[in-house]
Amino acid sequence: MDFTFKEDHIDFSDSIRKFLMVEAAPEMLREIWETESGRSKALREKLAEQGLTALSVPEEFNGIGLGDLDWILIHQELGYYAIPDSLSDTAYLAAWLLNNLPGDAALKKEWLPKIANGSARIAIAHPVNPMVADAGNADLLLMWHNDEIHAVQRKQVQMTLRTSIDASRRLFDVTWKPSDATRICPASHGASLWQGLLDRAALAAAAHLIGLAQRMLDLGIDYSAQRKQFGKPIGSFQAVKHQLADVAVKIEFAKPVLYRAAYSVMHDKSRRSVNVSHAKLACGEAAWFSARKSIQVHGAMGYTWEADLQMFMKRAWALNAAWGDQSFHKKRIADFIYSSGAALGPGETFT
Amino acid sequence: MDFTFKEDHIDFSDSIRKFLMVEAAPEMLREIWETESGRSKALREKLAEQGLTALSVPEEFNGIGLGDLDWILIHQELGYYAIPDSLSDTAYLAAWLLNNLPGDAALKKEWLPKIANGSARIAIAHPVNPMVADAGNADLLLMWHNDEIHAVQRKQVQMTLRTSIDASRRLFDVTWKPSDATRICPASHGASLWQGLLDRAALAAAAHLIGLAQRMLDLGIDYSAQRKQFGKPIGSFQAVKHQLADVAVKIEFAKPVLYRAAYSVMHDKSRRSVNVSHAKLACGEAAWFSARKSIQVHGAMGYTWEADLQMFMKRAWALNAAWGDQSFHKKRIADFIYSSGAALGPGETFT
Amino acid sequence: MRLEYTERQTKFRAEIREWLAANVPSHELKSFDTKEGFEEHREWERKLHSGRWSAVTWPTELGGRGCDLIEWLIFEEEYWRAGAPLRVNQNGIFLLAPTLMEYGTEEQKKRFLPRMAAGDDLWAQGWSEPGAGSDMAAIRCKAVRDGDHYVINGQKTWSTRAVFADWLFGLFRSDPESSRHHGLTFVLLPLNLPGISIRPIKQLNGLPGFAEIFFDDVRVPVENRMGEEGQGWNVAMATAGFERGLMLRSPGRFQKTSKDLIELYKDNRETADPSISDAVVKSWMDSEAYALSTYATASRLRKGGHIGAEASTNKIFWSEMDLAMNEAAMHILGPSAELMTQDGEAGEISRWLDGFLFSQAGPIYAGSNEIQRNIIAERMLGLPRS
Amino acid sequence: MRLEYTERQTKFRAEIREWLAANVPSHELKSFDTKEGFEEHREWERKLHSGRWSAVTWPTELGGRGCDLIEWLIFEEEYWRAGAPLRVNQNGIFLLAPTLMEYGTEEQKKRFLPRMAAGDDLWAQGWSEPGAGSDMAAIRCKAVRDGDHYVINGQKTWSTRAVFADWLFGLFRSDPESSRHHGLTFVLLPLNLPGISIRPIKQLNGLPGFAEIFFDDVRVPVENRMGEEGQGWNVAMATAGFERGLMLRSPGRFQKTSKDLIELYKDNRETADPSISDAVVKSWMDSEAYALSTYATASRLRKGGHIGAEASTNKIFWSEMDLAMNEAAMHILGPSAELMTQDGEAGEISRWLDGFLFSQAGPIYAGSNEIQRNIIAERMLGLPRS
Repeated sequence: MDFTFKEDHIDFSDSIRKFLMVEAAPEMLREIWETESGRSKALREKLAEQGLTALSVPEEFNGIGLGDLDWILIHQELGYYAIPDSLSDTAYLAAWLLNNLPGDAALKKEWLPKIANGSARIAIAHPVNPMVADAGNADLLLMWHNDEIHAVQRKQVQMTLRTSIDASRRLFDVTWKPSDATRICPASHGASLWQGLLDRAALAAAAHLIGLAQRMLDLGIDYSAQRKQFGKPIGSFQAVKHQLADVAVKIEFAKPVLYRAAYSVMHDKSRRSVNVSHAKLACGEAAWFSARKSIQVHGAMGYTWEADLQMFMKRAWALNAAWGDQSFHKKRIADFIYSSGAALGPGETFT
Repeated sequence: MDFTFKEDHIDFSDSIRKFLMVEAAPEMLREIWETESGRSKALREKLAEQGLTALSVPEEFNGIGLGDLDWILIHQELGYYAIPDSLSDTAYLAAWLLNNLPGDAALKKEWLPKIANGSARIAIAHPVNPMVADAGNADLLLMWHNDEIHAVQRKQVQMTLRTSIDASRRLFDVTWKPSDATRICPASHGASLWQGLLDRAALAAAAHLIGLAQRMLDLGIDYSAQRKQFGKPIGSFQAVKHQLADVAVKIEFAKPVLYRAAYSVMHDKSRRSVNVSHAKLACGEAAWFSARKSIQVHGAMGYTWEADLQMFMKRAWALNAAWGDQSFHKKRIADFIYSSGAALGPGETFT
Repeated sequence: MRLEYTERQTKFRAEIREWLAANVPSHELKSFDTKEGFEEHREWERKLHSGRWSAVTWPTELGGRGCDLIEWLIFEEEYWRAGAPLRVNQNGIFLLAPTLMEYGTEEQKKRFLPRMAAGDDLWAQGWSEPGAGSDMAAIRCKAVRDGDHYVINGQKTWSTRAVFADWLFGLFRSDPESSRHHGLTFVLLPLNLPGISIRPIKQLNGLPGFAEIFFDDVRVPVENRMGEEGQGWNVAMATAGFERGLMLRSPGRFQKTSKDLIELYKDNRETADPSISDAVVKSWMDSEAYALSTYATASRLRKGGHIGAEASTNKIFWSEMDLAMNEAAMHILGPSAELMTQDGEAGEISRWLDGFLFSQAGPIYAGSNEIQRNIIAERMLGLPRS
Repeated sequence: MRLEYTERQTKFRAEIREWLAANVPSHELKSFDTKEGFEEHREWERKLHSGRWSAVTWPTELGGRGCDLIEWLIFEEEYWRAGAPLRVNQNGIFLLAPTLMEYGTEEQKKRFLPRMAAGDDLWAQGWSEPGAGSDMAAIRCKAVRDGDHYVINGQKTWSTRAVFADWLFGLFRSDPESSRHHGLTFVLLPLNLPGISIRPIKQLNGLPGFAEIFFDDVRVPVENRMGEEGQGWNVAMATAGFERGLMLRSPGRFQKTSKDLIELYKDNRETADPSISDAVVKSWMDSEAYALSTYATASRLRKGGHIGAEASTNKIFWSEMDLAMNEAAMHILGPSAELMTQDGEAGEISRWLDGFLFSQAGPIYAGSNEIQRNIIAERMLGLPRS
């Protein structure tokens, strides 16, 4: 029993943090968001140089061949810096799905190397999300259809852009026609793959959310230490201190929940889905709470477009409902704890 | 449209407050609670002298003949001073039930004058309460039986004392045998009487609860103004101030809800029951919240038997679930707001 | 206590209901935080004025109907019930006008009030400054007397409506030696004076809901002063607690939101988390409580009572209720909740998102809820100052 | 990261589970806040000791098993799982012993630890004083050196277990000229010394859970001092954050409560407010989060890490979780929830009421949650001191 990350995990995520701190400063994000695609080729290339696009791709396809646990700290950093890129969808989710396709699918050989070198963007359509993120610039779309998996090119679908409160998100309504030619996996095998995908997507969203929660807390701390009222920094008032302390508590207790979920996914534990739902709820709650408290500490400034806080708040609000909203994940937990014979109570934490 | 109390209402409740302040100081309550019956003959006589036992009894039976709205401020004071007496059950609830019995029931003539002069104690058994309060010293018990009303003498029933956390409450399991001889009202007429009684009982409990909420707030204010820590009264710390301010807000917004409910009961408005449930929930929530915050402000002292706070907290916890707990009253409101054609929204407040 | 409307009140309700049914625009107006929307809303103010509904509590000779507070509440209930447009003139009619009626000269009343009622002058407020948000007494923007003018230099911020409004009212420091509440003067000025520059501030939804205003030797005639020189704080505060506290957020607004939330929940009952019902029930209870409390206060005021800490308890109550109701809606809408008004297809969904964004500002503006809690603790509960 | 138990850990779990199954009393012991219950619990401590389970983290030569923190967690999980009695010796084994092992002389360790493990000496704590609750540095109770004795005068309060305990440990002011953290000395003393009088304090449930202790020229030999004279604050604090912060409330306790709450809800699902399910789901999530966080901290400590603000975040988290779980149970039980343990018929219901009452103290004792929030804000988040 060891609940600590290996040093190389920590070193890698430290190096990514330092990289993102420079490459993804808020001013740069604003620039990228205002472009039509909302995505930056230059940033994507830099992410690839850092090895991030190759993380999940097996070595035989020029990747690094790492797994879910290796991603979790990285997703946190991507959240903390609100990176506007379909990196998680492409290099974590699509890579996993393609790699786990049954048989020696030609698709693997075609796309996994492109994922690894950063040249491909892949979007994923799942019924839990009403729209498809990043469909507009996807080179390939992996589509759910009655638990089958279909792969279509962008030119094979019609799409309409929708407008999210999070200006970094590019959401699309997608209409397409499933056919034998587009099917790459039958429902018999697809069902469990889609389950695995949904859990991984919710896990990644949870990690982004806890990164966002931490970022909004940090912004609140910075602001409250500088901003003065009644002659004192507002951070010296108990009301402000206690609100931010409560955020810190929520974050502290969401993190180990996230890490257990990542471990459960990596090792395909029987409680994988329940643990993922727990992580999504806990991290989403921390992010939602951090947003509320940070805007309160920021005062009117927090309500403006120009204060950086808004970028992180909006991302947090949007991600909280993506890949299964509160109702969805709460229900998965309720179904588990109320099931007869569920192993509950002391000593079952890692069952 | 006039949402203020008449001056004579206010004057009367002011005089009752002054009377109770002297007659029901916490030391006296502690003495009464430690007696076996938990009730004081002397206190009951003084309450009768103030006219409280006669309030609801019609003038023809030597009473004052007032109604629900006249009681509401009085119930609040009884709550504020945590009066250990079955006054509300006897002089408000039983008086109303007896007085509204169909026909020229002999029971009225027998009992209403005794209620008015304070010599009778009457207990009421209703299925919403698992036990019967004050059965042990009741001269008469009014019993629910499939919506019939039965009247029985104490010697006609078996009873066992149960132990409440609120040492001022005397709860009993009562077993008895309904018969034609004990029935004083058939179900056809009894059903609506029991509905009216339940609403009045919940209304009275709500008023007691808001009085308790105010008392616990006042105790918290007193304590925090006296008690020093780090060289300053703790009431000067923002954390303490803000907790108590939040209690004040809850109380402020529960009171008008209570008064609308009293008016609805008095005038038998169509939303009577919904408005009563609203009052019970709002006042119960204010009391529960006030207890939590006041104990927090009191620190370890609030956890002791000797600090007065405990007397009021325990009463609040008990009353919150009496005459319909949260689930019961929430359901009545949910059933109303989700019903098709419910008149909701602006302009329907007094419908 | 008599919780029934009089015949006169019922007739008044019927009258406004009928007028609104005939006149409320069938399409939703554009946001008044856009130039086009601002003018659409000005037209609506003119329409209201044409029916003598723009300022119902004002005396008839000023274009009002001399309504008392109960009638005002009825007006507001019907207004929200009809889904009529937001009031772009709220600053003027509900915040400035009561002060003008109490402190303004006869000449000032004649000059400003009729044009305000008619929608000809729309007003912005100039209270906050950088470094003087919740601590309003820290105002530094100067208005130095020079003959029969004040010369204004400095900066205001968070001025709502200022991007498109015609006039501004606010507090300025007329005595440079003074500090805190002393030496402030209440001044009214047109926003097109030379030396004024306005920098819009984009709010969360990307629209300029407020602005910074920079003053560079702006000359304002002395007759634009309200009250005595140096007495600005008293002028601003005298009515701050009074009807303003009541009129800032009328209960009809929240009862309408609660009603919509109940509908939304009913429409999504099959799929929504059943525990959200708790928040929906609470929305009904709280919006009713707010309405009841307002009626109680209005009744008390009509009998000569004064507003005390109600302004602070109200502020906390409605702002937290508004947050909770909109959050509940967001949770019911789930993954669709992120769609904005700018999304043509989003329809009703995006109105909830708008409401959610707007509700975020509630606990912050008009005196943050932390300040309100201090006020309640110290003035209402008598706790010692820190 | 490897979230699997080793074979050794699994065997250890099986061993304690087997022992508890054979030895946990089949009837519930009386509350240890009664004389009779106190002695029943002492007997249970002796029984635990007989199986070498009373102090599993201690070295074997002192009667322990040299368990690391992970094994300790496993022990606690099984202990709560088995519904074994509360530990009357918690003050000694979890609070005093770690300090004694670090600061005590060899002679002191030999003198106190074996008797503590055996249940022969049960310990009370003497930190708080009237006027020095959350502000512990305000201690005034004096221990003045007189030859080879300290002469103690003054008063302690809120001393848990002190009504029936054998020994007391606490901080006393040995330098009368000193203030705050300086000049304090850590002293151990038997509660039967001449000059000591003990006044029980009844807690919410009517039982004397703590006491005031009055010292009137109480003479304690110098060899009962732990650490140097005047260094008491450091002795008390050095280990305060460390394992203590972890051991005060083990996660098994809350996981057991959550499990019971889930059962309670399932048993009452037909009648209970459906929105209470939210609180039940949250109880599972939070008690799991607390367990996970404890495992993470234990793993880190085993690798040489230190406890930082975890002691404060833990305190807030478990105390609020405990309140919320017990409140949910009260709401499920509705009108039956008011029945006390003293009520013979109440059975399981009254245990929830006990838990509810006990949970009220959580946010208050061991440093109020307000103090913990200050600590988090200042030490963990770096906000300025007020």
